Amino acid sequence: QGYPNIGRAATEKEVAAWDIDVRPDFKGLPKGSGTVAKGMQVWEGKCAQCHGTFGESNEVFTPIVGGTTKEDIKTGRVAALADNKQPQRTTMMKVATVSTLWDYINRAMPWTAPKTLTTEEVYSVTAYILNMAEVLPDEFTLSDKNIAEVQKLMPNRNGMTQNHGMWDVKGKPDVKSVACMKDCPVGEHPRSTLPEAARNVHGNVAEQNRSFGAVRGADTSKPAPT
Amino acid sequence: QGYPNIGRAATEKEVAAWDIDVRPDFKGLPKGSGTVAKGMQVWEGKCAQCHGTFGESNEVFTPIVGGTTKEDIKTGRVAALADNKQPQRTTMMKVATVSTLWDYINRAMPWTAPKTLTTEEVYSVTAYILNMAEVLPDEFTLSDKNIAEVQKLMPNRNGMTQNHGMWDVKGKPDVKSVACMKDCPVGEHPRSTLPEAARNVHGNVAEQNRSFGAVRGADTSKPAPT
Amino acid sequence: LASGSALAQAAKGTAFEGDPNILKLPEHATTLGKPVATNAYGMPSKFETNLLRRESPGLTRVSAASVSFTPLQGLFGIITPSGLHFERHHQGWYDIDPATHRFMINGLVKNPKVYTMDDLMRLPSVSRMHFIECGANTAMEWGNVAVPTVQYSHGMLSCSEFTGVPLSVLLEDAGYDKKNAKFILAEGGDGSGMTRTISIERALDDVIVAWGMNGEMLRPENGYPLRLVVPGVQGVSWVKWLRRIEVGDKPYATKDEAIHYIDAMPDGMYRQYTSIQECKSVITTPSSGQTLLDKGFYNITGLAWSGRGKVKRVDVSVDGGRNWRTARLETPVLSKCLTRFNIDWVWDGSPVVLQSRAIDETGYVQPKINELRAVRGTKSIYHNNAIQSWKVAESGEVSNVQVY
Amino acid sequence: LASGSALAQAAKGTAFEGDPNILKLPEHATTLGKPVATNAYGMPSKFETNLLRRESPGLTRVSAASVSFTPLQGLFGIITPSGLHFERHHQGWYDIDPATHRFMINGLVKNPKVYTMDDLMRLPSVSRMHFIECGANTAMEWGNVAVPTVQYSHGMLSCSEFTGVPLSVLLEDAGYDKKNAKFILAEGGDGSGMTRTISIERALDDVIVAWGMNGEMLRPENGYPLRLVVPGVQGVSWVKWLRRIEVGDKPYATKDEAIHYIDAMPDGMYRQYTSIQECKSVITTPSSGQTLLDKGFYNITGLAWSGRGKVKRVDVSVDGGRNWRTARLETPVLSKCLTRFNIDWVWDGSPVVLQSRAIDETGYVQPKINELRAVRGTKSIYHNNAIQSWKVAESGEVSNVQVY
Ligand code: HEC
Ligand code: HEC
Ligand SMILES: [Ca+2]
Ligand SMILES: [Ca+2]
Ligand SMILES: [Ca+2]
Ligand SMILES: [Ca+2]
Ligand SMILES: [Ca+2]
Ligand SMILES: [Ca+2]
Ligand SMILES: [Co+2]
Ligand SMILES: [Co+2]
Repeated sequence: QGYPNIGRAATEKEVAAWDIDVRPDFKGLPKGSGTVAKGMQVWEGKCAQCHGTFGESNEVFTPIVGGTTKEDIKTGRVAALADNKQPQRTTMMKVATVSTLWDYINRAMPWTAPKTLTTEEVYSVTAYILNMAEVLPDEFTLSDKNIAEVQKLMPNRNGMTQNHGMWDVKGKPDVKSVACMKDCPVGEHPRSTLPEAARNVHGNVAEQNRSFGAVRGADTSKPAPT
Repeated sequence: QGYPNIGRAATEKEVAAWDIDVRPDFKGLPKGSGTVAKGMQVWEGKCAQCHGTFGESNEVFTPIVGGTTKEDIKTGRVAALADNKQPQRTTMMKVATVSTLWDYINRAMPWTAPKTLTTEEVYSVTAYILNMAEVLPDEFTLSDKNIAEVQKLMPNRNGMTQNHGMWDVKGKPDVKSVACMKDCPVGEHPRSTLPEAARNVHGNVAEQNRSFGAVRGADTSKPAPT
Repeated sequence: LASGSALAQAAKGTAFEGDPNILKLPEHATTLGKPVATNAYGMPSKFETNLLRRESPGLTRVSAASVSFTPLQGLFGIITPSGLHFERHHQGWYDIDPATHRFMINGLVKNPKVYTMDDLMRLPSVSRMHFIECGANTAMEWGNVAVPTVQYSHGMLSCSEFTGVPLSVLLEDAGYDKKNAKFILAEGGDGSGMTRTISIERALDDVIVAWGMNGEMLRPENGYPLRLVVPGVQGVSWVKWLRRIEVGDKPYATKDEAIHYIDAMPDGMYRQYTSIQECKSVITTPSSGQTLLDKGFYNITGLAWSGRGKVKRVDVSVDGGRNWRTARLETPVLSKCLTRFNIDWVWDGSPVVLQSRAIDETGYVQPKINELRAVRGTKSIYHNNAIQSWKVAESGEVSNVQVY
Repeated sequence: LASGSALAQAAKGTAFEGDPNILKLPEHATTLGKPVATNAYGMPSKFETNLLRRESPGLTRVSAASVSFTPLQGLFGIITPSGLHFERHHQGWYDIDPATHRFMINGLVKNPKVYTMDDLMRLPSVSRMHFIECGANTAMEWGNVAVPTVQYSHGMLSCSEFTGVPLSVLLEDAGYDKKNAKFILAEGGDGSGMTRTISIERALDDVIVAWGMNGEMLRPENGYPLRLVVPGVQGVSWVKWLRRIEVGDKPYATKDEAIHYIDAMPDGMYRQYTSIQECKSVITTPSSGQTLLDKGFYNITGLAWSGRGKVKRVDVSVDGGRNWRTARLETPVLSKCLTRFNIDWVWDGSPVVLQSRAIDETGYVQPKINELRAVRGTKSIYHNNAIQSWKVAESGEVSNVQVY
């Protein structure tokens, strides 16, 4: 053996305790089920205080539900992502894979007590989120048996592409610039400048630079000198 | 000019305030003088508490005076440096250049109030140190006029060599080893090992290593395991 | 202003005899200072307290799922002081006891294994310098100018020397399935159990299971005692408090690669698994929020980097992109590591716009923001590697602008 | 012992079901951690408090003219965390206000000049990684073995990325006398007014007037706000709290080059101006005072460096110098900089002696202690760059020995 006396075999129980990930093809998904009704209980008891009763809150994080339509469920593309008519991009607008929700809720939610939900609670509350998003009916029971069917209803299931050059270190960049050195074409005036309101919103920049050296921090508690 | 608006001319007064170094050829030595008698006053008032009445103390630093002979003053080589019969190597045994003493006392002594001595005090106390070392007689007045003569009496004035390869980055090394790779000749047993008394004298080494990782710190509060 | 240039100072008085800071010796020249080991673990000078990592108000809703930015405006060279390394946590940070920390490999391996920190730190280790940049660095600037300083525009960027065992060594040790392994999943031990998919090619190339950062152990905020180092790839993949690697044959589409860290395209599609941080640079001094006190000579300095390898060249413009000169690169120039550039400049007091543009060893040229937008639109959020413009006003004050 | 290897752990119980640290999820996996910027300037983990810089009792009489040593036994890579950089002060240290600090050039120059920190930091700057080693490092081992750990035997050694203006730029700016300039004197602003002679060749080569260290300003203990960086030359020449450079035509024979930092030869002569730190290496793990918990695989790791350029090769012996294998060198390998080496080793549980031997690009081979003594005797104090031997006992405890 290459490295004598280093490490040991993991036991089955150990792997079971930590190997909790669930893939888009549902590898890793534990058997079980949960109803929308039970999901509502879980949501209102353990989730709503942060995410809002309808998953709409942006107090603690961006909204989970909203912005998807019946039409999206058919096409598998959330139209609002192209027309930008929604003020925010909710979780349900973006997420393409139901496994992602299941896996994440199971591993990380509720935020202050992650990994404390039962398998049934995770099934239930996932179902409830999809119910709030009008993907699943009120009477639905989500289970390892039917989750692949539910995947086919995800509003943005066709909204992901892996066709780009940023996965492989040798991938082909999409933006190709040229290093002009002399008399390069440039607009005469800045196209955008720092809004006056943003000047001091991070605190006084004078206190975020040394009081000696090549430069000083600008006193942003006052307007920019003219 | 290369770097517009950077730095400015130093004024004469500024250079005078900071350019205090004194070289072996006495460039930089201010005019002035001081007697052995005055030097004794300075020594006993400002130096003896750390260095001892006769410059012999090793409470705060190694002794300043001791280990030189009349014969050394003649040869300019301190014999004890070769025969190693002195328990310690005092300042006077090592120092070859009287400028070194003058410069250092002037810039750095007394330790807790450096650069506070007058020029006369520096001349005097330098003379007194040389007097304690039996280089100068009791009645001597050391001055910028006669210091070059005093240099000729320094016990170790011929004790320095600059004939070595460690000044120049391209200098020739004095020790030349060869990188043997296989079956190299080596003594069978360690020629020296850590004395038991040294084991715990830096504190318990267990507390000076991490309590995890590839190794642990040895508990040196107990004898080495056998 | 307290000090200013020596020239300005001298000009103050007529018949200038000299600077009192020279003529009158300072206290530290005439007294005894403090002993060694006064601070057994040392800290910066008390005059350095303006350089701190800071949050951007309004960026996120809660500080335990947020970012603190590195104060690039005051840093030198390429090494980020560990105390100022940017932070990005999704469920807060912990100071984990290394004696209890475990690392597991499972999935498509012959021998699923568990390692303690003792085990890992006995394995063959490497030390390498790499930058880490959050995929969302400079996100706030995809549309218009939004933030006042380079700390907030580019400060999700740090660079350290990392030490650990190559992941390839561990994958070999566990006997990974050479035929079927296509991806790995890296998983954190924190509440978020941060999970990211990485290609097996990356995993076997230069990924490190690291415990060391800048000579000492990782800082708690950066994943103590164990994190993944994925050179060239966005920071979210550098899973902190690393507890597990799973070898698999399909990607995992975890929350932070299926809902976030996906790049919104103008047609409404999202690009998923956009990992590589493309070539980018920024001038750190002078930069927005700083003020030049005087005309005359300045050293323009900044950082350049590429997730695809080494920086080959950095050009700097002091006229808003019309004309460019090539800057000096400090050594070492390392792959997937920050490179510091410097270039001379004499400011004549007129308003100017400063820009830097990096080119990496693949020949890729850092684009202008309009070139990026032409392909990716304005909603992308992630991977804004556009040329940054800083405008120097006549007053000497520098501000954030977009010029192209 | 708290943790131990996973293997040892599993062996403990029969019918081992698993490690409770895995089976029972730890608190940090099931709760919310701390927010970002909890520490706006971060510190090491609370589990890292054993790694501190420490004095060696009895080395000096007073702590303000003493040394604190870097804990090399626990460090990784080549960058020394600035908080653990070794200290050597002759008259204590101060935290000097940079607004009041001045730098002067005088002597054989056309224009004696004064610069503020503002001035200096506007000049063309460079960033470079270099080691600094005290000329007295390993001094206590010239005769017999004396100290219990590598912290005390080799810990007057650190390595950082330094940023500043090349001294050559300043010498040109002041118009130094190209015909007569042979030496410079560097002078500190502290009580000791530390002064050292440097050749004009070194001064014009790679010496830096530095303010930056590892990305931030120098730490107060290391000369904040300004120190000289003299690559390859012993630490005492890297004058801290630098206030002045004088250009001259003769050496200065200052106290720390005429009474100390002179090398005692067997014939009673002293070698003066022995500046260059010759090629040296040391194994940092496993090293004296450490204990191996178990047989099996280990990564032997250590540091190599040379004041004359790059490290070319490091060999390691696990049989007290009889047979040697060549170690892997981590990148970057830089001139006058630490180089980290690593090599595989399987310990069979029998007593062995570990050694490392570095060779630099000039072909110079790090000598054995008896080879050094054959030329320089046993009183030299300075510049002990001998091969270091660590004995691993059957108990696993490692101790400091001399073997040749
Ligand atoms: C104490 C506040 C809190 C509670 C309670 C809470 N969450 Fe969250 N939730 C958050 C925060 C904050 C995030 C974002 C975490 C991050 O940045 O990675 C989040 C993220 C999520 C996400 C991912 C959203 C996205 O777009 O990334 C889902 C889904 C979610 N929560 C579901 C739930 C469910 C289901 C529950 C209850 C079982 C729950 N949350 C309870 C605060 C909370
Ligand atoms: C408070 C203690 C103290 C006082 C008072 C003091 N010294 Fe010192 N002296 C020291 C210490 C400590 C050193 C070593 C400093 C160092 O490590 O660089 C030293 C070094 C010296 C040296 C150099 C010795 C050598 O071998 O390097 C000379 C010469 C000297 N002192 C002379 C004097 C004179 C003359 C005075 C009085 C005018 C004086 N000292 C007052 C503590 C003191
Ligand atoms: Ca073991
Ligand atoms: Ca799995
Ligand atoms: Ca000026
Ligand atoms: Ca002079
Ligand atoms: Ca967030
Ligand atoms: Ca001393
Ligand atoms: Co990120
Ligand atoms: Co020293």
